[in-house]
Amino acid sequence: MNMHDITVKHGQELRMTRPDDGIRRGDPLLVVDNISLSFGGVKAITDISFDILKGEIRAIIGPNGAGKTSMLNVINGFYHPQEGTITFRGEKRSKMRTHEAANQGIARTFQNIALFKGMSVLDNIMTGRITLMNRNMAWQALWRGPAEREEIEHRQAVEHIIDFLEIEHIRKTPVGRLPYGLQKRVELGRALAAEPALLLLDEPMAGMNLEEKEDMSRYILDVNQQFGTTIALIEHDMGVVMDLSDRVVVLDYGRKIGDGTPDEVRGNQDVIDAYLGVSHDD
Amino acid sequence: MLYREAGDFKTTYRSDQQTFPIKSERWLFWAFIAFAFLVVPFFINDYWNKAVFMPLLIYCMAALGLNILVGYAGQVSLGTGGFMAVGAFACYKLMTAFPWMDMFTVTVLSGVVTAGVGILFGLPSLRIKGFYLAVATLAAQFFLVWMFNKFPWFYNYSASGQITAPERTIFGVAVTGANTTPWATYVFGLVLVFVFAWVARNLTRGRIGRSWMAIRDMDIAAEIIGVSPLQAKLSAFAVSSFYIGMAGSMLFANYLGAAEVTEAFGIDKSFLVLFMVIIGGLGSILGSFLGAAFLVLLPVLLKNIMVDQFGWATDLAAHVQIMLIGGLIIFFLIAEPHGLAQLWRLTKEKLRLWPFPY
Amino acid sequence: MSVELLNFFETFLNGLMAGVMYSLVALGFVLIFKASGIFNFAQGVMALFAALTLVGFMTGQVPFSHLINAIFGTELHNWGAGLPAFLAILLTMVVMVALAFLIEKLVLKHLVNQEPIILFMATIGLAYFLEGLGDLMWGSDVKTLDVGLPSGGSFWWEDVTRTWAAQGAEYYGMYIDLLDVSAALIAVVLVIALSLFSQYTATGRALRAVADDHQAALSVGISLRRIWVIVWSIAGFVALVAGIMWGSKSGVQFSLSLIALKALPVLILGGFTSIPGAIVGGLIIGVGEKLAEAYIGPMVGGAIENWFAYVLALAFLLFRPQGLFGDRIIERI
Amino acid sequence: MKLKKFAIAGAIAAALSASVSVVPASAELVFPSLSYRTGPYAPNGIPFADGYSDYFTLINERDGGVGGVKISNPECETGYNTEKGVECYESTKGEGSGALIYQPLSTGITYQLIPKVTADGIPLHSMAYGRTSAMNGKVFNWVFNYPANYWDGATIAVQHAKDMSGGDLNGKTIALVYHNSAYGKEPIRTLEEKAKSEGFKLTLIPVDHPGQEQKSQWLQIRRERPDFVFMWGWGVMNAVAIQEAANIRYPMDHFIGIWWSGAEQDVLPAGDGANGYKSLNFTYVGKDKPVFADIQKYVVDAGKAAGDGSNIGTVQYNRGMYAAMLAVEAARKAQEMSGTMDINAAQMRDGMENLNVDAARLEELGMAGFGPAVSVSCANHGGSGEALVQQWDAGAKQWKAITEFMPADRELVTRLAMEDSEAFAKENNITPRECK
Repeated sequence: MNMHDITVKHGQELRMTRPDDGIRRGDPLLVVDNISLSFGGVKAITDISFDILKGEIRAIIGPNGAGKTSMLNVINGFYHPQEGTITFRGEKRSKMRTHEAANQGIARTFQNIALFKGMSVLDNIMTGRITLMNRNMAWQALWRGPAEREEIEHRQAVEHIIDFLEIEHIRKTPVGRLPYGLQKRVELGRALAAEPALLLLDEPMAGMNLEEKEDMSRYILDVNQQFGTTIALIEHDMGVVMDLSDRVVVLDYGRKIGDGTPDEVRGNQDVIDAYLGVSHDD
Repeated sequence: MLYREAGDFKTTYRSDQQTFPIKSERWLFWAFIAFAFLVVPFFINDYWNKAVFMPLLIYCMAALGLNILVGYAGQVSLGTGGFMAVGAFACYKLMTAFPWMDMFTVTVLSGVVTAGVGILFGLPSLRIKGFYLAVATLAAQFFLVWMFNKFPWFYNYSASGQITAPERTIFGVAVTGANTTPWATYVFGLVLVFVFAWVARNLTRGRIGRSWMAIRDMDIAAEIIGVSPLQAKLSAFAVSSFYIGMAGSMLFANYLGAAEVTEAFGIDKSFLVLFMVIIGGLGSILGSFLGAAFLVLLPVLLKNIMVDQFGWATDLAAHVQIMLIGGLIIFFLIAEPHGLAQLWRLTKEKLRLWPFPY
Repeated sequence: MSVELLNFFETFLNGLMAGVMYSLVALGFVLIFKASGIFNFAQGVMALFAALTLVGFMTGQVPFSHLINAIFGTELHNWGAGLPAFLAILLTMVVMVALAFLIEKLVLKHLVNQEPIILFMATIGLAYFLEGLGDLMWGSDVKTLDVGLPSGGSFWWEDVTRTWAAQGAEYYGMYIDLLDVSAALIAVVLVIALSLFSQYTATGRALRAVADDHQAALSVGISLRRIWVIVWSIAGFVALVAGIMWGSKSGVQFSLSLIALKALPVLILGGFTSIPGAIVGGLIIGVGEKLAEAYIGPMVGGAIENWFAYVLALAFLLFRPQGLFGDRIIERI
Repeated sequence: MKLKKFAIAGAIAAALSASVSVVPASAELVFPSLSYRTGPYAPNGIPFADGYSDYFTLINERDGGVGGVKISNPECETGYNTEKGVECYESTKGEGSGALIYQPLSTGITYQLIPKVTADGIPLHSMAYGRTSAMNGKVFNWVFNYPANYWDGATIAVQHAKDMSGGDLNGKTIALVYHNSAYGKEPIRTLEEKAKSEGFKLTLIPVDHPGQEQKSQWLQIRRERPDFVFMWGWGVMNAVAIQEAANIRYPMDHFIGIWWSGAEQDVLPAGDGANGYKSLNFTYVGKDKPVFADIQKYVVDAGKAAGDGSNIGTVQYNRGMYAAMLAVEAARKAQEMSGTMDINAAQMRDGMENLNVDAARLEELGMAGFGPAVSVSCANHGGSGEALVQQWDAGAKQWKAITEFMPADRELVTRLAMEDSEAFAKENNITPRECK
């Protein structure tokens, strides 16, 4: 199937944020308050607090094992912290199931790509819109009518993302066959498809070459600027982090050791020590 | 020559999403359907109906159902025989309790009952995965068979413990009982399989299908992006059991006419349908049909060749036949591990390039 | 002790014994799964095939006689003399090793790195094939198998336990089948031999390395294909042992291949990857189903053993989804 | 590529249709054999099929057929599987001038075929198996189950136990070990009735399919020490039960199996322990009858035997022969009644309904005492309901008949059968026919 033959209908503007939730740009979207998390006695996160403001790019950095991914897992409800609270969009979160965070508007990508290997790029990204689709099984079984209309409507939104990420040519390729860099891009597409209020990116540039990193940085900035999506990202590449993010929180051994603008963090002695320590290990 | 897509442009998403995107393939499909609906019923006789078409249709239905569970949702189940038994007994109870009910309704309701039972036995899947789940579903298999055997209410307290399908008609034509005509049962089965294959295709291409496949491919990631494992897994169990229940109902009412639970719905049924799904191709509607065709038609074909054409002793033929089937399964797996459907897809790709393969 | 209590112990004891018989079958599954991640559906048929071959050697049957006679019109049936049991067992082992070699050469070699379900399917093909082959080679009549193992209830144990009953109670003593006792002893020897083998031989260590980490084992130069042949040979041997024990009881016939169904709940309970799991799982299933049949069975009409074993295993799984001794499943993202 | 595909499809279609191609009707008596020489029950199926086939071969070779018309005996492998049985039925029913009689050999296939043969008008003979109430010929016009049925068997076993207990079963206990399926549950109703009238206590002990593990059941028997154990088993269950009974040293002569639990294959695996085990049978065992000399001469020595000759004279082989003999006699009767040699299925049925094989006729056939005298009528499709008790001699590896053919409690059996068949007739809107 030659995908070039498809003409995309730009019928409708892409909405990239959910209907207004009353939080103004610059106000806290998510507040993490005194979070502690441990696994059978081993503390992964100790007493961490920070916030993410609407519209910003917030980076979480730290050496290996600092608890960054655990922090993301707490934010999107995969881990349940023993202590502390999380307030998202002004609502304090009680213990919830993993998939509920997605319904609240938190989407993410993963450190080790977690795409659905048996599905095509298009289907993977469409899956990202699962929380936005709601035709019930009876309509789905019939297809003609509401289910098909819904499908086409969402397909249009997804095609915008495909355009945006410049992956038109691989639309129908099973993701398992794609190179690493493209898989990362598809994963970003899947997260974007959910039209998230908060986008969590776990090392979006890990394992990429320079060119791919530049592309990815561009996409992240574009998402943030064009659609106003709030982004929290974990990244190892300090250069990238400092260029991209508005504010940075630094973790080490599960504790927060720094928080502020890139420049402030760069000057923080604890951070320098932590990173020097790491460079010794390396 | 066939399979050309040059000039076959897609200008809408709708046309891009259709089942057979290539025009010639669409033609082939409709020609095949027309043949099945308009030609076969006029030439079908008892033998073709009972030995070929009815088992084929019934196992297609069962394989479709199991493929939804195993192939799309990734939950391996060995309870198929038990679920078919639920369908059969539900059908029997409905037929005898509501003699006025038409067979389409009975069959679909049997599927609904089975779906309920399926959800119940699907609950462990929320915690148990992979082969562990497969073996756990055997608990359903053994328990259900035991239950239908144990409680006489299920077989209306008959002395024999057998259930026999009374005659029921659709538009005045008998589709169950001894006095059916081959074409009637065939068309009845064909309509059901055709409609529900289409439904299966619809379910698997939209939101629900994607949530099943997401759970199959990476359950944690699926959950994080918003798929509820509870809903996805249980809906897969429900839909799958619905199909399998209808297959069980058809097996009992339209094909065998009488059944005894230990014999007709034993563990070998569970395995047989699973083999069909894997051989045909996991996660493929076409694969369900190919797998069922392979395991229903091949034995009949081999038997006819060896016994009737070559005049071999029946036991010799049976032994060679089972060896050949085993050998062919291995051969196909080595040739194409992803099943007959994938083999067909690859063949199509080659055909598309033919006669210039490079 | 009261008779009721003694009866309870008797049921318990016989449950343990039945459990050992299940474990013998389950062991074969575990060995292959551990070393290659293959769920070998053909294990039951392998037990049948091994037992058929053993009886064939012992009674001096001509293999494929039916086929040969059909083609050439001959009247071949028997060599005229059988072999003593131990020689026949050795020869059967040779056949099983050859079989393992062929399986590797013709099947597994071509399916390296495939998904588990594909390999599982291949073993189903294998099961079909062996089922036909066994019948074709040795015929499908029931064969009596007697390798000289004792059988029947033990008088000694009956006499000993009779004295345990309370004064004046009518008690016949406790029942235990000598064949089961031998099976238990053989199982013990088998497990000890297997663990010695994996501890103290180079091949055994290689096996463990492969079980721990395929990639790492390959990178240090262990030949996966050789390992597979060895593992399948050992599984063939275990199948032979299981075939002998079960065949001594019921005669060697087609139904022997169905013992695999008895091993499945044992497997899920014990975990697919653990040899001690197979033993302990077997014992739990054996005891559980016998007690259930004896004490719950009468309330619901009996014959609940088959499904009860699965339900019991399922109940354990709900608490430990990887089985009692299985490798812990760690979910990370 | 495409051509090749069409060629393959064509070949498939040709091969599939080959089995239904119409052969010009020739004067032949078509007695299909739905045998099961593979699968879990093959050990029983092989000798039966051999016996069935060998007797027909004998009739063809020695007598030139029945009334000069040769018998054709197309065999079809069912593997004891209901679905394959359906395929076999459909593929053989049109063979030659049409099948005259079916002997489906499995309960499942029998039940499946009962409505089928009734619609197609082909007689079905489920010889001592299948649906017991089919003995009511008024409801089941096309189905026959002579010479005896399961309920007959149950009453005969009770009678034997009574004879062994000095004519009184009051206060005795009888345990029924049965295959937990419709087949195994057959005798329960009858035995319950008998328990009431004879005053014994009945214990039910089900064994789940396939029955390789029966420890619980035999521990229970060992504890409760019932005076008699009856068994309705099949396949591997029989061998294991007999082994376990020997293991717990149950007195084997108090252990009585139905006729499907009493073949050599069932007792041999238990070795000496099986000595003294009893089972019912409705045929003679052994090869000490004139007919076997003929079989040796015309069939085996002529190289036309179905098997290798080793199972001649065994329980299942003789049973197969007996079934074949009954079919041949019915065909003879049908030819006599209709005045034509080339009979059709309806005439065959009339022949079966007027079948009368008495001791004298058996003597003529060289089969004196081979089975009970059978007489069938329009109303009674179940024969006389007689069976004998045989006992296993492990030393000689032989079954020995220890009683004459004993009558069943036909009063009770008929009453129960009438109830069941009338319920069936009602459920299926069948009006019982009148019998003169």
